[in-house]
Amino acid sequence: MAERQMDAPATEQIYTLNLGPQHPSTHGVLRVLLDLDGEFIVKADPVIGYCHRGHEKMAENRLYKQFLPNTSRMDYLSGMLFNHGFVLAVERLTGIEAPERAKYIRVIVSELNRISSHLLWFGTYLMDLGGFTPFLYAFDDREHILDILDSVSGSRLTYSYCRFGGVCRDVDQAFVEMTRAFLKRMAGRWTDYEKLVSRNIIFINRTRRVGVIDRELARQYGVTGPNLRACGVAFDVRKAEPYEVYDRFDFDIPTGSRGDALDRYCVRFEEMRQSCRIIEQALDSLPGGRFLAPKIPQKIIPTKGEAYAAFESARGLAAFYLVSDGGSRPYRCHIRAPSFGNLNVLTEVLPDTMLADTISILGSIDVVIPEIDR
Amino acid sequence: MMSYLKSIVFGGLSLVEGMAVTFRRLFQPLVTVQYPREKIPLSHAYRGHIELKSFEDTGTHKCIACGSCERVCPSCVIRVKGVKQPAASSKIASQYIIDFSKCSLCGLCVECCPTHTLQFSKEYELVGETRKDCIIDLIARIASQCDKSKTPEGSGGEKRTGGLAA
Amino acid sequence: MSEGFQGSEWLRVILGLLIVLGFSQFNALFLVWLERKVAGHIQLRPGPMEVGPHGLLQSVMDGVKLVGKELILPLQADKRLFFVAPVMVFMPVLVGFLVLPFGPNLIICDMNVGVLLVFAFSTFTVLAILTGGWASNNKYALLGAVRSVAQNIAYEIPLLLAVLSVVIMVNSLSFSDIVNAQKNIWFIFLQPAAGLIYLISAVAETNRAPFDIPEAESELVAGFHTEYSGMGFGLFFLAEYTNMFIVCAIATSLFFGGWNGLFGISLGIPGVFWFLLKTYFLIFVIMWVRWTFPRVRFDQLMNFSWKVMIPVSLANLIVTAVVIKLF
Amino acid sequence: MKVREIERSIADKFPDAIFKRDESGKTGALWSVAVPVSGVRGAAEAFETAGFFLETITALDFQDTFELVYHFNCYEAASRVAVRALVGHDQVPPSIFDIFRGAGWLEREIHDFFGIGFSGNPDMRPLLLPEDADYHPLRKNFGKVDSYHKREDIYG
Repeated sequence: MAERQMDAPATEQIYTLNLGPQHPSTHGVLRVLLDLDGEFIVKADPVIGYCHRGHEKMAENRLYKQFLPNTSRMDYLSGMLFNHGFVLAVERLTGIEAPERAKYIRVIVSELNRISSHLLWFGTYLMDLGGFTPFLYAFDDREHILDILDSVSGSRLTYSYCRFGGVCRDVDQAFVEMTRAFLKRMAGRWTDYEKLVSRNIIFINRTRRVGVIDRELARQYGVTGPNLRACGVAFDVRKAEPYEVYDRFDFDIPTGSRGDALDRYCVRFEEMRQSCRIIEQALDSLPGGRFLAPKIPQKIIPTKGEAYAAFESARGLAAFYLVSDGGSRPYRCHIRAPSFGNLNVLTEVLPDTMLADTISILGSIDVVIPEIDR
Repeated sequence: MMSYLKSIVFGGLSLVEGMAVTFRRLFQPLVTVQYPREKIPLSHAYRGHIELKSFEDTGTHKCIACGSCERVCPSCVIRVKGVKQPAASSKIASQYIIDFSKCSLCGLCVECCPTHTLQFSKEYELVGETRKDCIIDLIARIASQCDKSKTPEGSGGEKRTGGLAA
Repeated sequence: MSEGFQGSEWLRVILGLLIVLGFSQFNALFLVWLERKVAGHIQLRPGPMEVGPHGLLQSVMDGVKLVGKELILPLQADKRLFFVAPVMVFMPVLVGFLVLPFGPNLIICDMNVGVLLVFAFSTFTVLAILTGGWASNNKYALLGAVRSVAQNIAYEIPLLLAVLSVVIMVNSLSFSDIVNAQKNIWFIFLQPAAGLIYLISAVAETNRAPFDIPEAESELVAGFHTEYSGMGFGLFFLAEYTNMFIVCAIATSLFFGGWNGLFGISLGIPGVFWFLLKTYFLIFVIMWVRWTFPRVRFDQLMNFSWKVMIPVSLANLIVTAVVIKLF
Repeated sequence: MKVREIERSIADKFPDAIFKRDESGKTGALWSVAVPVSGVRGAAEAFETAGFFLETITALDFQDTFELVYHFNCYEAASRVAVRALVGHDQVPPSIFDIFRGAGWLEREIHDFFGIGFSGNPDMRPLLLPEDADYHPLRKNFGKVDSYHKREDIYG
């Protein structure tokens, strides 16, 4: 037999496991270098950048509207929200005002997209925990959202639906009916999910007290979104600095208390219901009128200056920071990706957990790598 | 001791509850379709690759080869060339080629077209063996479409098409 | 086998072997198909539909594909152990068939220590998994192998304690004696706790969800068989399903009356059908469980085993012993 | 209101700092304050004690200088503020990695894109670019550049 070569001397207790970039549970191309002592993590070093496409550089060489399709390719699970955010930033930069109807439509489609993103997270998280069936149930529900968004934007994932000063296509009565039917359907689905997952003893044991992020840690790393709210901080951009017409709707910010994976699960779950509430109210009060402001120039040339538009993406506070030099292309476009901080915090959360928990924590944080890598 | 037994019983019950949910599903109708045999109707807003729309008054497209779409395209997908028309003052497109492999289906070209002669096709079953297969000649495409059906498609953007378009 | 073969011991052995091999393969392929169908319908999709009616031949085609695949030996893997492991995992599974009581006359070898034999050999599977995982020279595989050993310790004790409470009721280790003792009432009604513990442990024994921690695909990619390709993987896969049949068949004979009908009512159906019906029903339950629950963490499985299953099965055993002594 | 608090403490620390207020809400920040490079750490400490979190750091490349923009926010309604520091093309700003631990990665990202090193940050490996990258794509001398200005051309 050939001479066996060991990676480390026999006395060495710690070994390195290269988790990813090709691994069933890293959701894309995340790579985590784990130093393990048996099954326990000693050190975790996330390696990112496998999906870096240089969106910020691309923005500098494109017209404002040419950059719009890029935005939905950052966080591809909530493409509509990023479209929306970018449009907000450009509208702030140029002073274009969208008509009322467009604002309502944007809110509805954004919230639908948020639900679809959370549903996908719910499914994949359960798959990370080894439960395959909830994944497909969630996809079944998500399919209905995609059908609705498909019927207005013509696309199922990368929507490019919002436009500066409105949206590219008006919604019709069929859309309203489809959305209402979806809300009705979802109302009946929550109990099933609760029975199948939320109350399941195995699931609870896999998530309770796992991956605790406390308030202070969250603040240090700039953790936002459901992950922050799970620590008990009721911070939501939709409430803190209401954009569009969010201040007209009655909805709650669900919060947790322990900041563990179970809290993050519960917060996201409740957020879906709150989104349903927002959609319902928005449908009830959907005003008529234009869906696109008149006289939007073909080539937008903002004045010199900068704009910063923060919005609540499905994963937390995201923002577009645009600097204009008075030309037709942005001088600088920076994107604040919520998953960036959310993933960064793992370097402190993962040590001393077990490998199985690592997967559970990674899933519960809900990172989308292309958004971090940009 | 009591709480220990209670946790076992409630834990067990939560498992049974979950199993009831999946058992009910066993007898529910399926939600998937067997794709190549069954197809679900496309959304009326579906965005396939772009194509030239033919109008009833001219019987063909109205592309004047202004190049707006070529300029606005973020990915340099479109190449359009036109020839000067002898009678009218405008040009007419003689060549309209798109490289679909680079297209991100944003629809900026459709929106900026001054004569509204661009529309999204309903084609989604696109497959090729080389990158060359992604290059689509829209002039040839509209010519073959006009040949196939003497009645033009009208404003195809709003029409609900089921299944394969071409 | 029936009396006709009594004359030639050799013929009997060879025929039995052929039947066992044939049945175990056919059965495993059928179970793979069944699993995919059950999973499909639970998840509101049809499952395999393309090859044969309702995809019946799908798993045969998959088998053909697996046979045609290259066996890849990882760099610096232990070649001998790497190829021995899949064979090792399949062997103990076949032994089980020797003593299973399919019907009153359908026992290949009615040993008086049949129960002992099956459980002795089933422990062997863990050794095979450990060998395969270690020989792969892959960290995921090694982790899976180590986990499987840890899991083995956790579930084997309650499993055997549960079986013991049946054995002391019958006072025999022979399957046919145990089944005959259930002519009027199945032991699941007399020993519900032991039956439940046996079933839970059996799921763990077959490394199936929610106890599939040695192969935990979302954590360890594929666990101990990460590096196996082609028929190496195929054998592990077939062994898993055959193993599932065996544990369910044992459960049927120990707790669900074997070839006996419910409360002695056999409705004129031959015993072997009763036996298979009950076994496949139990298999269905295990599949149903798999497609419902998330996976437990392995320290939680150990906790569950040491803090719940072992105390309960011990108490059950003591109560059984006392009751039998008194009456 | 934490914003008032922090405004006072920043004004105390940097007596000659000018608060540029934004009434229109265009920049998303209530006010922005320019501090010298050496004052970045002091400002960050003030924000840390006041209970703010670091939303993002980014840099701008001008012909005459780099500019670092720090966006701080706290968990109260509309309280984002920006701290800006001019960093010369050959200057090395101090890291605030030990004040806001999340800044570590953000500084690495800026180092990737602009080649600005941060003194005190122990981990300056490329974050988003390949390990062996020796280029800084968001500098205005890399690749295709649409326009390159002096700072006063835009903010003047």
